[in-house]
Amino acid sequence: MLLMPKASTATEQKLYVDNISAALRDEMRADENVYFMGQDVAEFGGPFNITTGFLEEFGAARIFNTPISESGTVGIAVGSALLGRRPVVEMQFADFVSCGFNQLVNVAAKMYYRMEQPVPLVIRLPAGGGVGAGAFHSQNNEALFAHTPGLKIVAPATAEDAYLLLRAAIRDPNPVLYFEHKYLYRRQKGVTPTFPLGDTTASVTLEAKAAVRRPGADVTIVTYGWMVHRSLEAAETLAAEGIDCEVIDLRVLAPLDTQAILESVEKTSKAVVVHEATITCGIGAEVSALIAEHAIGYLDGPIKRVAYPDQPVPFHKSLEAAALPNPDKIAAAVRAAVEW
Amino acid sequence: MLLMPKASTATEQKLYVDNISAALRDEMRADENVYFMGQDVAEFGGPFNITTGFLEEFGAARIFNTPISESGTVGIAVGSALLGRRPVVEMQFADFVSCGFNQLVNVAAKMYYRMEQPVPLVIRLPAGGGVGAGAFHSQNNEALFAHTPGLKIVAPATAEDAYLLLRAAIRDPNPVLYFEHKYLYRRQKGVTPTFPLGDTTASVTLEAKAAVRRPGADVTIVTYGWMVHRSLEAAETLAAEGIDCEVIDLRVLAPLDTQAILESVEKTSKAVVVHEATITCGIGAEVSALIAEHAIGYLDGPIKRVAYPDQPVPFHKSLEAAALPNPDKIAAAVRAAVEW
Amino acid sequence: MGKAMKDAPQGVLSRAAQLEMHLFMRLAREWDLRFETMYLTGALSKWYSSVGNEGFTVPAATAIEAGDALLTLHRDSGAILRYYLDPDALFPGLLEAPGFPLRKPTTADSHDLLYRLSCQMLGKADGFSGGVERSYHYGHLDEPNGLLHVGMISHLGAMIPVAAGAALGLKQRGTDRVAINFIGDGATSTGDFHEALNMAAVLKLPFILIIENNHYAFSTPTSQQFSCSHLVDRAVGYGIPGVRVNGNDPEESYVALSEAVARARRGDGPTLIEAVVGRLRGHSQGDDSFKQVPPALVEQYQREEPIVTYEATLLERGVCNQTYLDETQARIKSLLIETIDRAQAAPDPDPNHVRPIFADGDAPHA
Amino acid sequence: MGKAMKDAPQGVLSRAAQLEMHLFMRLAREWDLRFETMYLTGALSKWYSSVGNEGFTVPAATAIEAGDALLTLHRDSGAILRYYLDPDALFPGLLEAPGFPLRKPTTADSHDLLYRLSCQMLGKADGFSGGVERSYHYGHLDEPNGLLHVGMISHLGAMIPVAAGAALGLKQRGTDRVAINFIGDGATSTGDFHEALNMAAVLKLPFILIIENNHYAFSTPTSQQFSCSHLVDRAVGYGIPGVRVNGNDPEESYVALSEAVARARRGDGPTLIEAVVGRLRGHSQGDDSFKQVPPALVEQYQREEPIVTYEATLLERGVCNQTYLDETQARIKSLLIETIDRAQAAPDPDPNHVRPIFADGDAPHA
Ligand SMILES: Cc1ncc(C[n+]2csc(CCOP(=O)(O)OP(=O)(O)O)c2C)c(N)n1
Ligand SMILES: Cc1ncc(C[n+]2csc(CCOP(=O)(O)OP(=O)(O)O)c2C)c(N)n1
Ligand SMILES: [Mg+2]
Ligand SMILES: [Mg+2]
Repeated sequence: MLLMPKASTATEQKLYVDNISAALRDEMRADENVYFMGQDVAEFGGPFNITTGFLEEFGAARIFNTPISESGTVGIAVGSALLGRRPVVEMQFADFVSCGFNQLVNVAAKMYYRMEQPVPLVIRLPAGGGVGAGAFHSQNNEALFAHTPGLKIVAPATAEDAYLLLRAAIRDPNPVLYFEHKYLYRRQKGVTPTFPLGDTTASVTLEAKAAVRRPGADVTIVTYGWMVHRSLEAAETLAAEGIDCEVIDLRVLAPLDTQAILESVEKTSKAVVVHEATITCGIGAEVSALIAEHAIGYLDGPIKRVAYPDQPVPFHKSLEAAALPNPDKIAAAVRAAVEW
Repeated sequence: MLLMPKASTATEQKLYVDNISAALRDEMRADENVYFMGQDVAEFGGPFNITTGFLEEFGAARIFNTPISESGTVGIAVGSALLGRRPVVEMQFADFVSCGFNQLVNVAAKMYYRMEQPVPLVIRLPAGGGVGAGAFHSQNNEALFAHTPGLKIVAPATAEDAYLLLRAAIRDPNPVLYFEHKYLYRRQKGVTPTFPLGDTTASVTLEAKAAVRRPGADVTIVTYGWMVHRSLEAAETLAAEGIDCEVIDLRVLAPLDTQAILESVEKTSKAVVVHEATITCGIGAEVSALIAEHAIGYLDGPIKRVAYPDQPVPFHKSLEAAALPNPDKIAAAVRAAVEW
Repeated sequence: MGKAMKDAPQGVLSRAAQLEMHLFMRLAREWDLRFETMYLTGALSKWYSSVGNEGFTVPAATAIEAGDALLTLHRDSGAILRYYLDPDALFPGLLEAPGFPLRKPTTADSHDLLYRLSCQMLGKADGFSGGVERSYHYGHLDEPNGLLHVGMISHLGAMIPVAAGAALGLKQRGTDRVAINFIGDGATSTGDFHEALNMAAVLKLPFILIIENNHYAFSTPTSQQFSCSHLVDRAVGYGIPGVRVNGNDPEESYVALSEAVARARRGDGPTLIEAVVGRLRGHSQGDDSFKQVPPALVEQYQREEPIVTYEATLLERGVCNQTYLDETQARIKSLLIETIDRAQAAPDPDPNHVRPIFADGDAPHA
Repeated sequence: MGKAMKDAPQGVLSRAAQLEMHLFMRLAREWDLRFETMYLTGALSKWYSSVGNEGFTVPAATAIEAGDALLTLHRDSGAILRYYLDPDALFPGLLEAPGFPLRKPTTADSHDLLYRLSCQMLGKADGFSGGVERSYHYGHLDEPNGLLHVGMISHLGAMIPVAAGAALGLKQRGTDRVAINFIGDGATSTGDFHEALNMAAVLKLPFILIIENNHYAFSTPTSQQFSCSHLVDRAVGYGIPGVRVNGNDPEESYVALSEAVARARRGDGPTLIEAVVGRLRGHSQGDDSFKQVPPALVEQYQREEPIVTYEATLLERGVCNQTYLDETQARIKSLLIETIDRAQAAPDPDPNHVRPIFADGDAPHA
């Protein structure tokens, strides 16, 4: 299934965060096997108010609070998914998923290979920095999961994708990690797309399908999440300098849309990879390696990476701002790639 | 400090696994702050007999069994390390470290950055496949940690390095993950090196310093662990075909010895990266990305990767053998890189 | 053949129930001894023994029925065989009457299951995991036949939340089905033990956790694992009932299990059961860990072991005679030899076939 | 100034001890209220309040001394201030006599510590973490002055094994020093709580874990967190003493803590303490979670809160008069305003300075 939004009749612009709520609500309405659990999600509606009103609509059997037990919660999700339930689990912050790590990488991820039994579950992970929240509430830990076969990973950059990717993730028969970016919650707006398959319970799976957010001829920027927007900003600056960037939003980080990446690089001959996560062994390393293996003949210049330096996220806003990738750093990398 | 062995007067060939014991024993003798804990390590000596006799020599205060509590154990190691103790923790298999993941990536790794307080601790991780042990006793999960700033990672390929790297790891003021390969335990032999700093308690830190295991002019193979030996085998085959491989053993996987990698590629213009871990977002992706960013001007051909496919390790030996990287696959990749 | 004797039974079970219980205990024992022999003769590279656990694993699986979920570890062949198999199909005429007439059995073909299970032990293509997983590390979910079996995950403790999740799934379906899960004393020290039991209690899940306390985790005695007097002492910390049973006594175990299952079916939440048994083998066959068990303890464990003691009880009670016991053992042995021999001759997995990692067949890596 | 009155004290503490205890409770309260005001006026972006915890945090830090390790969470300013500071240095002449003459105080400069702590709250360069970490997420190890303080790790529960590890480190040194650690009721559901307490019990570590049970974790009431009657019920599962105290009563808390510390110093292992207190603020200042607390409960919590009740007790006992209380509060306020104002004017961290991630300065990435 292709995940591009169908022409939607909706015109109302909704926030990224509200489209997360909407997707979850629509999926819970469409399929009664879907249930939702996490810390403080029921009466309180979660720290970002994503499930406000859900308890009233769906009742305590479909949405409930968990104790602070990330591992227990993921394990319970796996067990119920084996019986055909479709759990969606909220991590209060993406940072805390490390406490449920084993259940994801050793239990959920390997189950289908070991047992040929689907484990349809979704973990929602409010991730990312830029919000002055320090080392334990700002992490972008998606690459930790990309190295583990058996997990799918999505990371919406736009309000439309926040909706589409969550619905597709819930219908996917595999464990899917849905990385939602806190910085984008109230900064991105878009329509609520019409979900391609409507409100049926027909199964639909995620297929890696990167989106070209800006077509361009001179250089390919491969990115995802918040950095899509910072890359687009950099592309505007560069356009004024006569450098025409193609900006690719990966959307699905595992499995990667290798074809989309290679096609663009074959066209532009230049590649810059951008992400907010720390650089070493990040998704960017994989993208870079794919290009270096499969498109080297087209490549004319270094594959630059712009990413967070290898350090925890500092609390003070000025320290964090200095460390974060930004349009200036991206533009500088693009210039270096082009001028090579 | 350079980690190459000093000319040793020893001539007796010892097994890789015995050099692990020897390093641990020598370090416990040299520094009484060093203590050792893990499951079944005391009376029993561990499943690989690495600490047989230690209880008698060092007593129950220096070596003791833990309950099956990987997270608790790593956390306790961190707390005592903050007070200047030098804990060495044995994971019974590297696979189980996922249960102590949060304590490593969020507690140990970030402590120095957050508190400027050293956390000198070592985790020993019996890793790797080839021994018919299936999905939960064969993992090569080093890359999970390489993406987390603040952790050092070493992976000895030779019996000499098994000794040297463990002693250096114990003296390092940072958390170090020591990946020892089960397949090499009784298959690799070498002398027990003279430790450069002798039996003093002077601190000595690990410095990334890759070793050239085979100098060559035509193509660079970057690898580590078991695959060093399979790469050397491939190099022999290729030599007969007139292809002269340089084989680089990384030894320290974090932080990487970028210089050694780049220098070799600048000489050979061809690169193949080999590891046993699954391919996506592995250490090989990072090596590849480093070359593609910093040595592209010297590169003449694709950077090939030979690694485990993205799947868990199957139990049956024939299934596992089919999935493992081997000299044939490595040689084929080298030929493809050279013939490009 | 030597029919069982006719007197009225003593003990809590009917005569027929005692004989059915015994049949599966003996079946489990012979199953194990067969693979042990194969290990000793080099036909098998590794073996984890269930010998000594039959006294509670068989009753536990007897206390549940088709549609309930079973989650096992590495010493629970007794529960698996009991859960899967129909005694009349395998041993026609052996049991005079159904021992548990109200119990709804699973309905898959017993001969086929026993063959596939044998293949699974041997890593063969016809095993439940197709050779991808070792011995008890597999799952077999066949809902139409009432089979909901999830085998072990190596990471100790990790099974427990998964089992609690199965219980949640059953509860959410609106049935009165339950999930039972076995774990060793060793796994009680894991964080997952705590998180799962606590959540199961808060969510009032139909879940029974059975700790098989055999006094050792690998080489480590329980004195180095925990400081509470008994592991059931932990139940109070979760606000759930904790019951300690003599795991060598199948009838005591059955009563405790049945009560826990009934409680779970009523919607009253989980129960923690500690089954205390002896350690009769090393951690895995042939490793040195058994040397950590003092000889006096080994002797005691052997004296108390469930098969010998239950057979003595049955004889003493006059439930059956020695001839019946001998013939039962002989019939079991010949069935197992035949089935396992067939499995040994079965094809190995095809090394060129790669199992997908995603349920929708998505390719992991280009 | 209004000197405290002279009559013989009631209660378990000497008159001087009661006044010293009160001084730190009031100091902690004013500290909090000052930052709360700054939050309300927009001078601070976030604030986690310790208001209501002074009744056990101050006694807990009073029960330990220089060289003992303190591991705090986000509501333990009372313990930090008490552990760090010398009352006579900050408020010369206020206390007539030392309240705890046998207690060995830490020896770093109190004015400097208070200033750096203020900077830490505000993310300034002079804070203990140099702006790298938020408020209580820092550590301050200054062994020569007897300070072994590790501040919070966000991941709830993760502190507990680290604290047990500090206790192990102290034990391995051969001293009789102890480690105390605070955690919320919420963290009792984490695997680390279980693994750490169990290991601390088995290893007989000099470790005291204090659960601050304020009935809520963020928005979630304890009824949705666990099903046992009281959290101390878990102690029996670890084979260690569990003591439940009224956390609003500093004297009851002090007695329990002192006994636990003495036990730990004797080598008799850990103690679990549950301090029951009210919830007087939302999870973080200004979030909506406080709405989950029913108004009747809020009223009850306010009635029972430790400062008001202890001051009433002191007056009732005649330990001091209202004038003393007023003047004490005034002196504290002016010291805090002066110090925190100075911190606010202090320089921000230099964005061009990057802290190393490795203790030996190894560069992480080329
Ligand atoms: C998380 C984890 N850590 C370590 C191991 C290694 N290991 C396998 S079995 C075992 C001992 C298990 O003891 P117990 O739970 O008592 O079961 P028993 O074998 O006695 O039945 C250990 C330590 C593991 N499987 N999982
Ligand atoms: C492992 C983990 N999961 C989730 C969170 C998010 N979180 C922060 S504080 C909190 C509630 C803590 O409640 P409690 O322990 O009772 O402390 P209190 O704030 O009531 O003092 C939660 C869920 C966290 N910090 N760590
Ligand atoms: Mg055991
Ligand atoms: Mg609380």
